[in-house]
Amino acid sequence: MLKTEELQINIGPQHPSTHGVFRMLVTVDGETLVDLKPVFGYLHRNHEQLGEVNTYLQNMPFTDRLDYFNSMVNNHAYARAVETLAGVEVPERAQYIRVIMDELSRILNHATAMGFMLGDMGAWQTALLWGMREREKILDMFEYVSGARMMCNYCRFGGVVRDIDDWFITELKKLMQGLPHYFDDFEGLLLNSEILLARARNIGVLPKELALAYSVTGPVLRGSGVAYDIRKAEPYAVYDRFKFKVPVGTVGDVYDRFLVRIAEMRESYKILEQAIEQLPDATGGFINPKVKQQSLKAPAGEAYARVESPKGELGFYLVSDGSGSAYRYKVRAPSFINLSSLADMCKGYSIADVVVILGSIDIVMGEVDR
Amino acid sequence: MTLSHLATEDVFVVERNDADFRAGQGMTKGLGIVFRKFRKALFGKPNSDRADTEGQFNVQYPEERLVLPEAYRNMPILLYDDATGHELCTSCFQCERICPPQVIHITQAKDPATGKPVPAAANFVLEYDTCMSCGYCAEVCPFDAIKMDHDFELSTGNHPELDVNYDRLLRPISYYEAIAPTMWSDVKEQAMKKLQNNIKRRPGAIGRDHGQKVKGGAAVAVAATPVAGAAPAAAAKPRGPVAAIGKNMPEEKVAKLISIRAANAAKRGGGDAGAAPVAEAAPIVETVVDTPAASAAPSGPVAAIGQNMSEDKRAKLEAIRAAKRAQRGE
Amino acid sequence: MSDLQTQMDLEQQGVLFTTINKLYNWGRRSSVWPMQFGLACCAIEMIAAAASRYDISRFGSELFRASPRQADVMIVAGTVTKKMVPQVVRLFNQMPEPRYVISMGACATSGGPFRDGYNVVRGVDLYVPVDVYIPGCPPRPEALLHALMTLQAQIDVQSLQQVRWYGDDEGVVNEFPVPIFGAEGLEVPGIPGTADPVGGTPKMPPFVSPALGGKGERDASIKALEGNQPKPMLRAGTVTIEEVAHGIAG
Amino acid sequence: MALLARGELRSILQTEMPNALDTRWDTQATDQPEAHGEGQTILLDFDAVVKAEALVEVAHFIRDKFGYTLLSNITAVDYLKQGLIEVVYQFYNAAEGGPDLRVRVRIGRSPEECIVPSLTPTWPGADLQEREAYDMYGVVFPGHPNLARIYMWDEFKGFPMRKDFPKTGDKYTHVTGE
Repeated sequence: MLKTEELQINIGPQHPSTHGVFRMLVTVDGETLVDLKPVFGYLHRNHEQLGEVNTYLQNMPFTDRLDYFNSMVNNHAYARAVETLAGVEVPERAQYIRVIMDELSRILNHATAMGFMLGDMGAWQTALLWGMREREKILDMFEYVSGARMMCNYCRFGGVVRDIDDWFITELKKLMQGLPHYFDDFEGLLLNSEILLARARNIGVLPKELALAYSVTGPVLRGSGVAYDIRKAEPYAVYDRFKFKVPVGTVGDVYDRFLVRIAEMRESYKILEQAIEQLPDATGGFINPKVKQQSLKAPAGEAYARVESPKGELGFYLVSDGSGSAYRYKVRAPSFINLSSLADMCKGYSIADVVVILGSIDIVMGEVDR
Repeated sequence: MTLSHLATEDVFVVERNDADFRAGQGMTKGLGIVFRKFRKALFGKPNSDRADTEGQFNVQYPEERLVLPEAYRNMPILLYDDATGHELCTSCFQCERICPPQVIHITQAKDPATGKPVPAAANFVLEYDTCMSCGYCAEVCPFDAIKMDHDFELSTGNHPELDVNYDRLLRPISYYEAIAPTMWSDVKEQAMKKLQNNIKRRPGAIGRDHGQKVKGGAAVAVAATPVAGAAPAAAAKPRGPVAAIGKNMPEEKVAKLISIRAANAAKRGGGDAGAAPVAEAAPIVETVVDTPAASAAPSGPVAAIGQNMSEDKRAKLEAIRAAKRAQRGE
Repeated sequence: MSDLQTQMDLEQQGVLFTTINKLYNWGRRSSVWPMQFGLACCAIEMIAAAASRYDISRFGSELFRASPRQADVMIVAGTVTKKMVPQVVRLFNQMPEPRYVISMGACATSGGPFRDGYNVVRGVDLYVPVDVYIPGCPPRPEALLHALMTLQAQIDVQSLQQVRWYGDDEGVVNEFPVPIFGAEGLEVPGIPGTADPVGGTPKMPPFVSPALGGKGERDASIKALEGNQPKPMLRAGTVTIEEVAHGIAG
Repeated sequence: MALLARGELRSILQTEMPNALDTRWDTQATDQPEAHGEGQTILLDFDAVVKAEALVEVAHFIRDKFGYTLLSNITAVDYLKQGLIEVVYQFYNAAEGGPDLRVRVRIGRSPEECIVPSLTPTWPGADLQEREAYDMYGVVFPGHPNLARIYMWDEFKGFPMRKDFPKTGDKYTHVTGE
């Protein structure tokens, strides 16, 4: 047995594989990882404090910048929190539009997130570029309805800012013709690739009990075998009207999380199909006209609303003192809390696996540091 | 763990490939797919449709560009009436109040005789360098005076220049109508009605577009950017919000630069100007072929692009938009 | 200005220098390699600009280098926080000349929508000189390509005799001071007190852009940001709203 | 294993663990949150407020008895006027779904009083959120394995999310109009 010495290595904050400005202090023994300390705060931009100064409406575009892949989902979660607080009704059509946007975001997010993870693994660019291509197609449609590619600022209290029209539905149907081909190509490209199997199977295992203790949510929790999906556990919007399944893994390794995300994209596709089918006509309106958007004042109280964001449970906790802006505004960011399990997942594996495991958690620093 | 909130048929376990490693069959299959895609792209098949997952997806940006949807919002601009030169803004401070990053600063105009406030803005400063493009200002404006521009080619080396003042924010209504025809026609009637009411309450030249004043020789020339100044195509042309050439450069240097660029453009010949094949309007990669050297504005790698949209280009854009609308069955 | 004059005069006479200049500038402008350095939201649009639809490699900039030693341009894409700015400055210091900075998006340019927060730097140009600013939140990928063309245009008018990385080093700054974490905020060597306090405004003016002839000096014509406003000249009374809009430096 | 309705935990705790409840607000406790008018801070009392020293015990109680295994969210709220910091814990029943269960702790703002026992030994997922509450509000969690600043640097003094932290900028000072 060779005598070894522990070595401290710093990874980040400027590192191509840390998905933003994330920093890790890693202790290694040879190639094996002994300890990992995440360091945060390189993108801490006072989101919560600004949320306490902004009026409720002013804060909507700030939520876009949390998880900047899924601004539609962030808008939805925040609008739900304020609607709960102020007791606002949402027309059915708006609920359906929000669901369509959420599920498109989920496809977009998983496509790019898996592309980034495979890029870290060495499948440089191809998988990512295919994901980016689908993302661009979806972003075109977001841009058409909301006016911006990434920072959509689309939801309003009691609805959405602009109705979707025939063009959008036609393009959505066209997009959905192509999506199954993309899923097939993506799976065919890498699912059985020996390199992927070698680098993902039984790497970064997070057992079921540990996953619950770590409060992880989303595909990471489901990859560990806990079938907990907010769309089923506490249905919001109109999710109780759709038939879809919750994919779960068995081992809880990187491979399971990867498979769960691909399966989720296919389930999102099913929800989209049903949502287009069930979409009510425009008679009910797409926004509640009674709500005073600009001067909305919520009664004193507190509210917590959560949605199943592609990364996990995205929740907004609001305390109102009866004025036009929140007294306390807290974001329960999924990737922030999912990150707490990183150290445990990485221990015992080789240092090269760290970036892969990090990629499989799918973090966005805008949300982690807020 | 029993999950009582979920029916068993609502859960499924993903199928793992737990087979032992093989001799690269999986990888070969993946490579096969890559080569199939590569062959399609290599022979120039365009990715023509949102349903298409093969072929070239590229947009050759400066020459061809994506058609931006009407709702697209980049930076706010202010509108003035083409006919009278009157600005639509009445300095009601709605946008200044709603602006989430607080980048709008308005000064209200005062009647020089009585000193009372007039429904017009004396100045209007917008910090483009901080604007988050949320579009709230355009949303709340009761007079439809502030709208979101589509021009995104604003990069500059001069930071202070990004605090844009009234003169550089103003655009004629015809410009906005060109970039967002249906959105303008929705609000046109009420906006013009409100404008007529406001004009009645504005004495003299107050509330009149500064550019018009310059044309009439009444007021001191203010902040006509060098490039716009060099191309006196006047009111119908939107003034470039941010000049490509540094504002702080002395006049002669700017003139020289412009002449160099013009010479360069001439050297490149009519090739750029003549070749303007309109790309077939494919739903995904809808492209407008821009003709940099065609416009009267000084051309060059930076200056010519998009800032001073020429008449014919606007007409072309209009035609494509109309085709698109027809396609959508409106 | 004199360099432009000289260049034009020489060009007319067909002197060798201009030919070398052209070749030199052509070489540099056509392979501006960016550093793979994403901070926040804008970095995603930067990746989109590198992806197949916008394809930054058409401009010779597809090689995103992970190491600052191999990079020509630092695209500051995203919010620069007080905790991150020492790393940004250090990375910039490690880049070899000729080096450029593109400040992409509202956050990098001025702090953007987050500028009033306690942990956000009001513009990266307070710490490193910036060649090209792109407004927008986030700018479209095309806007980044446009900025790259703006940078190329800036390179085009450079003259071999005048560039800051050859010849005498008079007034040229190569190492920019790396801020230090303090109890109340960032301390910058050479600036007394807490230069950029947490929950306050920075007490130093920004660097002059190299595009306007800056050699690494701070803009003395802009008053140090004091008081309670991000741009005190806007409403402080001494400078009118007009003067700000016409360029503070004037 | 059952889902608890809003306010139910309070009555259960009154019978099962009477010493755990913080009774300082009993006189104000109603079904409706009490507001002191616009712009005033408010305290919401209709849910279980427990003493800081009993927090770990209560958390284990609801986990073992009612199956609230998922500690989802920890929020610190600064009530400047009342001189209090409230820490809200939100638990979920992972098996049965449904809404959250909130457990609150109210402590003083001074450094001697601002102490809550850590839940990190049982729920390692509380690690980062407790560090965040420490960094932003100065809540000290004894028993936390690594209670260091998370967002700000170590040298920094002060708790920026507290309501009395100085703030500058247009957002705080902007006065619209002339």
